Amino acid sequence: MPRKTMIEAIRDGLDVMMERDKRVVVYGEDVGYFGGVFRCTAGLQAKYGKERCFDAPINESGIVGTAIGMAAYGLRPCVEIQFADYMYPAYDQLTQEASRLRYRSAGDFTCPLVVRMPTGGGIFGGQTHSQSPEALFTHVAGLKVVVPSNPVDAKGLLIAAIEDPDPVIILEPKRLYNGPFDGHHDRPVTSWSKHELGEVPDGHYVVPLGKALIRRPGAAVTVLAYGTMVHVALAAAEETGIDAEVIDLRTLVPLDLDTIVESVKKTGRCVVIHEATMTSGYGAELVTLVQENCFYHLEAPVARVAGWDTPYPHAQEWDYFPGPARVGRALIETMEA
Amino acid sequence: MPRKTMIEAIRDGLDVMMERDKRVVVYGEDVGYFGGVFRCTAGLQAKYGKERCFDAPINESGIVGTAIGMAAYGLRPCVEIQFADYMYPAYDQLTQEASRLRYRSAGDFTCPLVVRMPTGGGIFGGQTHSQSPEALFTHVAGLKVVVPSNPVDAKGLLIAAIEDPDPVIILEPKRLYNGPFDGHHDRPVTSWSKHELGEVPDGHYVVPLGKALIRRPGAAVTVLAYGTMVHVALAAAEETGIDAEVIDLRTLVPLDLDTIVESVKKTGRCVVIHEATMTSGYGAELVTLVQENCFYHLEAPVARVAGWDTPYPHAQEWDYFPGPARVGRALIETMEA
Amino acid sequence: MANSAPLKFHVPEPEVRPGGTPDFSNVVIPEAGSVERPPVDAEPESIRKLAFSIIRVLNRDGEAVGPWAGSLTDEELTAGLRHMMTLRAFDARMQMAQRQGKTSFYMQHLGEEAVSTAFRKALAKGDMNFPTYRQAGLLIADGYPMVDMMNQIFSNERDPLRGRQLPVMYSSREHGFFTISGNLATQFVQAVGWAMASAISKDTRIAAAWIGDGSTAESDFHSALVFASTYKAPIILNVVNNQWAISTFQGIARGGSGTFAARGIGFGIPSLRVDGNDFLAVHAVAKWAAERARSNLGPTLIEYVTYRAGAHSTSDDPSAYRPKTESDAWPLGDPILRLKNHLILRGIWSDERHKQAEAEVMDSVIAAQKEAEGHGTLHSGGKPSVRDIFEGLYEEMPPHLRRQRQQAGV
Amino acid sequence: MANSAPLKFHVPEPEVRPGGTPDFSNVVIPEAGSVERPPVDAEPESIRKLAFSIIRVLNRDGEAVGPWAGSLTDEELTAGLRHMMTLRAFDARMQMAQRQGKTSFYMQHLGEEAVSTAFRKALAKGDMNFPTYRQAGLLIADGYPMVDMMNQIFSNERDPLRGRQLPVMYSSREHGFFTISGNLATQFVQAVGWAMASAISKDTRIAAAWIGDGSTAESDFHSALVFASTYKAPIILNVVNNQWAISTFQGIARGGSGTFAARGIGFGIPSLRVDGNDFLAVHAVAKWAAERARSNLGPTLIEYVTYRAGAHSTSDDPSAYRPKTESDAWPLGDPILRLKNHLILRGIWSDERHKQAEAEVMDSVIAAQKEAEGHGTLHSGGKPSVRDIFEGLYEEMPPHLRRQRQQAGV
Ligand SMILES: Cc1ncc(C[n+]2csc(CCOP(=O)(O)OP(=O)(O)O)c2C)c(N)n1
Ligand SMILES: Cc1ncc(C[n+]2csc(CCOP(=O)(O)OP(=O)(O)O)c2C)c(N)n1
Ligand SMILES: [Mg+2]
Ligand SMILES: [Mg+2]
Repeated sequence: MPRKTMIEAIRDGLDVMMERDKRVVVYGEDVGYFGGVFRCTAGLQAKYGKERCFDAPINESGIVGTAIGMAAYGLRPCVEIQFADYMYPAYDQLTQEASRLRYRSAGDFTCPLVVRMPTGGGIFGGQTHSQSPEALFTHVAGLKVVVPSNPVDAKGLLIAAIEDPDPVIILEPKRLYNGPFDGHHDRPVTSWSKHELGEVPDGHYVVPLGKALIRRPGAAVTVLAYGTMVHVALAAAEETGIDAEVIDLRTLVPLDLDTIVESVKKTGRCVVIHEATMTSGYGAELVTLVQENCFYHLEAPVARVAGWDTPYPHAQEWDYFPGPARVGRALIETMEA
Repeated sequence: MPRKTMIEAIRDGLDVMMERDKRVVVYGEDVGYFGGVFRCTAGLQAKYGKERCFDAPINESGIVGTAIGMAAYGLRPCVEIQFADYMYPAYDQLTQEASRLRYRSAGDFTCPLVVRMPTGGGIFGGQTHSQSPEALFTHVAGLKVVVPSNPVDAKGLLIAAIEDPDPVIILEPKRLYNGPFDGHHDRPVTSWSKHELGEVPDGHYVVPLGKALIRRPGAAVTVLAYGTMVHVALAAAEETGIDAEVIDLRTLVPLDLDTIVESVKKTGRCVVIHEATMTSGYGAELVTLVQENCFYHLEAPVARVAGWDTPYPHAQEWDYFPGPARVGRALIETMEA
Repeated sequence: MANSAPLKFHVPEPEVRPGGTPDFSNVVIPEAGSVERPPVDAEPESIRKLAFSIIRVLNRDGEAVGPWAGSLTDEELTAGLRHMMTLRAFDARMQMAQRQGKTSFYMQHLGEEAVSTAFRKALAKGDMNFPTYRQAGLLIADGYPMVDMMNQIFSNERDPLRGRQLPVMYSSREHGFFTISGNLATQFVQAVGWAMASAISKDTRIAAAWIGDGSTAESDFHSALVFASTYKAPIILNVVNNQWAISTFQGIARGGSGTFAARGIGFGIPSLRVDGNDFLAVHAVAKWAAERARSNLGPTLIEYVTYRAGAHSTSDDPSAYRPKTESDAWPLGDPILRLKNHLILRGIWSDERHKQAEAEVMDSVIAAQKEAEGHGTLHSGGKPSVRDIFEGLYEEMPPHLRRQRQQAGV
Repeated sequence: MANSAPLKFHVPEPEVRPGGTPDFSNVVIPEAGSVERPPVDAEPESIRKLAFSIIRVLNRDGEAVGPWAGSLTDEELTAGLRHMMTLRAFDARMQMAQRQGKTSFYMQHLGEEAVSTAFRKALAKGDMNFPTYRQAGLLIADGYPMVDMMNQIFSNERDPLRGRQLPVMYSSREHGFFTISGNLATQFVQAVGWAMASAISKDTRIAAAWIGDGSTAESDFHSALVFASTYKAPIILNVVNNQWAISTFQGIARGGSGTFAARGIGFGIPSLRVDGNDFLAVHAVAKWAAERARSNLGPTLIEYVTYRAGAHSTSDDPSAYRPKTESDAWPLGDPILRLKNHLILRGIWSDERHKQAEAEVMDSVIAAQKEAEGHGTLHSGGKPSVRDIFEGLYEEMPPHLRRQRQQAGV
């Protein structure tokens, strides 16, 4: 099977869907002729024409707003926000419009829309190229929220999202675009071509929304993670020698609660990690659900490891990023608690 | 002492501060000549002139964006967003700009800005006049978030917010504007003139940010609430006969964690309630903090009562609102768990 | 610079406030028939002055004059009159129903009836409007059942929107009426997206976006103009300038530009102002714009100059911010009266027929109301179900909503 | 309507793409000196054509001609030349430093040096700029120490912003330079608020807002125009049209309007276009606008017509989307060369002095760099502290941040 980077896998997913379904249109800032600042749409305009893949003005509200109109018309727009940090001008359209179109019109109009946005830090992008705003979407009724952690999932989840009849936000961890990243920024860069999850099947396949995957079975403690943090969690398990069960959530809404509960009931301990700021992050929801559903099985408080409650600093990036050392410490503390 | 509605108390707070501090300016949609759709700024333009209190175009991003510029200049803008449901166009300015001005400029520029917005349901306002978006602010580093539950706090917190050197969001539960509301929508309306918390001192006083208040001491279970839900919690305690300790958080960020932890360590049980949608609501953060800090004192899972994970429906308002029956059920379940 | 004079802060003010005498002498109103009708493919630069004038067809005597006259037949005109009368009667009854507690909220069209009813007739079946809350005339002129509108207003068991939406926030794909949002201006740019989609699909259907004068200040108004201009979207961008937002007059949104149509000029979009109380002028200009859109000539911006004679909504009392009699002083008159007079002059209408039509219209509104009330009103009778809170948010209900529905006991 | 022709979707395209021959024949360039200079209190309506022309002072022979000439003394002009040369040398060194890994990122000004350096000289002490990332000339022309700029770029122990900000996102209240945001356009409306505050305070200081051609598409551009127009804010609204956003040419943002200055017309804001590569023209127009602002005449919009000769940033490679030689074909020439030739013609400069100045400038940049590198670069030497992550977010550190700082072990 061919090995692909996450960028290539996403491009392939778009290609497959544009080929199969004339209603799929792709646009965003620098997305058309140039193929996107991360190259996720390279070649699509040449292949499908300017009507199916084109450049948009720098106006995120306009990009999402027009996409909502297109979705209501009957197309299947899949738009790109250049960085998740720039989705805020579109936040009104995403959370107040896309999310409620079906509901408020009682199904008279629907909004099969996909919004992709590179997310997370680790590239010295500073305060405005590093954010992880997933919790700002998970709180909003009517949206689905997806965070892939590898090429094969990225393609399969993207296809599932495009085929989904409702609006889906895909947060793509940009630090994973070219290779798995476990937080060891001072070690040589690894690439997806050396990783089994870089094996991306050709053609159409789906990774269903709402299904988590156990990346590493274990008996001692459950780790809930998504995106880049899945790789950090695996590294921390390895390095601490703790037999952690690492669950890659893949979809945050709808959440695969069954897989989580089953695991925590088994291990009796749980650590939740994400890169976003701690307070009111999605981790709080996960901790809450775990303690609601597994209270009598818990042998230690559910621990959280997350970004500090500050903006993402430029120079102190690696002191901000919740890397394997911080996660490892939480694992040890949770085991010792 | 004079009794005031919450509207009168807020107006009084603005008046006191405009009188004391020339830098305080007040504006927003319909805020100037007319005095605000909820009348919170009535009379201020006549008293202080159009330069200190004026009408703004219908552009929330512009209102907050210009206010940031004014704050950076050295004024103390206190702006109104007509309904919290309409803050989304300003979300970028609030969360990406106001919140980070001091930090990113290392104190070269600061943003002493107050944004007031009526929040919550209970007035048959439907999806777009009922929202409680506090969790969308608590997740953002650099903001402070305040939710008053009565006139005396509303004035004192407002004055504290205006005097604060950093940006503060005040979510004013509109259902409390004219009287305490315990969720019994089918009973006669009560007014602040019959309530001791309607006793609002004249002149300048401060209710400090970051300090919770125990509204009802109790030994059986701790209830964490804010805004309208404080009154609902008190009613539920009364009606179930459960000796609940009801804590009015007043400020969500910074949070008075000490008061919470002390109470839960005493009661061993905790119920968290809010009107906002459940998933990723601020309740999740509260539950998480309680289980992090009081794990070994907990005798039952921390329960959450919240709005359903749907838009706020118009006709089914009272089936959506987490009223005393639902809160009471959670209290009983938590006691029996 | 230390010696320069101090700066001054400027806040625009309306000519008069409560207590003053209404004064519209600043509103320059060109003679009916005096404004040119350029070809639909005229260069935008060559017709900039249309953004600063007012296209009018009906003159003071009730005659239809000038190059914009003649777009409607006798039958269409009498139908148009009836639609306006229906809308006014509908408003009156619903306004009263709100006061009686049968619904929580209502918004009327008093004085603005011509805009949406005449506009609808310039569109074709399949075209899509993205309305605000003040274009119910689009539905009435397209034959959408009044009883369904009322069912929505009463949030009753037959409410097509199942109680979820604020009253008057209708939706009807079939009648080319996009689901109304409570958030101002958001739909204006969505309309452009719909139009882009139609062009991408090599369809022939066009879109129409709607916004109020006050709401043009919102950012999405700009987004719409940017996207419409760049992609030459087949769309009509409608600004209904009824002089007031809620308590703020149009000067707060408009600033120094003179008109709202002027906003389009900066985008190279042909921009016209029209007498919004002149049924014939509204229709003629809308038709011109629709032809442009359908001929791949791109967007047109139209400012309808009209006056909100009633309160902003049932939550509003305009006497607090404008003279009570300002509406009577409005120089463009009443749209129903003006069309009625024209039809009489044309010899196809009379005072008697008008009275009779008024009675018929009121009867049909009352009959519809009776039927709707049979299905319930907000606080009594048939209701949408509690299940409707949880259903229809997603096509398929996710597990967490199923759990919550269960908790709610339904 | 079923018989109407299918709609077509239009996407604007630049004249040429990589592989093609650069072509600017569509750029209409008026003769230097040919555009009128209206009085500062001219009615906006009377000067609309200034939004569609280009004000120029330096002609092909290097002479300063026409009504906009003469706003600068000999000393100011030679100082201006030196500022532009400094900015170019600074850019060259920092660009190289980035390639050497001493910083993560850099953005240069190549070809646009005149805009910010000339503009700064039209303002007074105390006025406030709200710049984007491409106006470092404001700092250089105001004498902000280069070494502090470099300390910021290197995120070293002397970084005035303590490592928190992306390189080039300077801040200096003292030098009238507002903290730069990574989010486009947000600062444009903040600038209007600052100007409103100055007017409210009866101050004499004015504000200047900055935005790129691509970013005018953002909503906050509109918000700024609305508020500036309504409150007649004392502000200069600057649009730097350097022909490109990242890979998208200005036609994607501009649509059918012809120019970006045209956007101001719809708001009744006097709007001018100026040759952005003409130091004298930039200064003269900026001075005109500053006088308007300071005299309570309200906002002015200025479009600077220039060309981004370099890459968008160090993360960008323009050869992927435009011909490599396009920059050479740019008809408005190089701003440094043009001012140099004018000064020579004026008899106050020579090729020798220029060479010497080049050497001096480069020396001073290198000296500054040496000093800055002594305080560290991104990955080596002195660094801001980890405590700086937690400090300075709020004036007083709240308990949860104190706990986190403790967890971080600092
Ligand atoms: C984003 C947003 N901000 C504020 C409001 C509150 N609001 C509702 S209607 C209205 C006035 C709108 O005026 P205009 O656009 O002139 O429309 P009109 O009511 O006159 O038809 C306001 C401020 C809202 N619904 N949405
Ligand atoms: C809100 C937002 N959207 C997108 C970006 C990414 N971005 C950074 S610069 C840029 C292009 C800006 O072009 P222009 O305004 O013409 O300025 P120039 O770089 O040419 O000076 C883009 C799209 C951003 N920083 N912020
Ligand atoms: Mg209006
Ligand atoms: Mg540019």
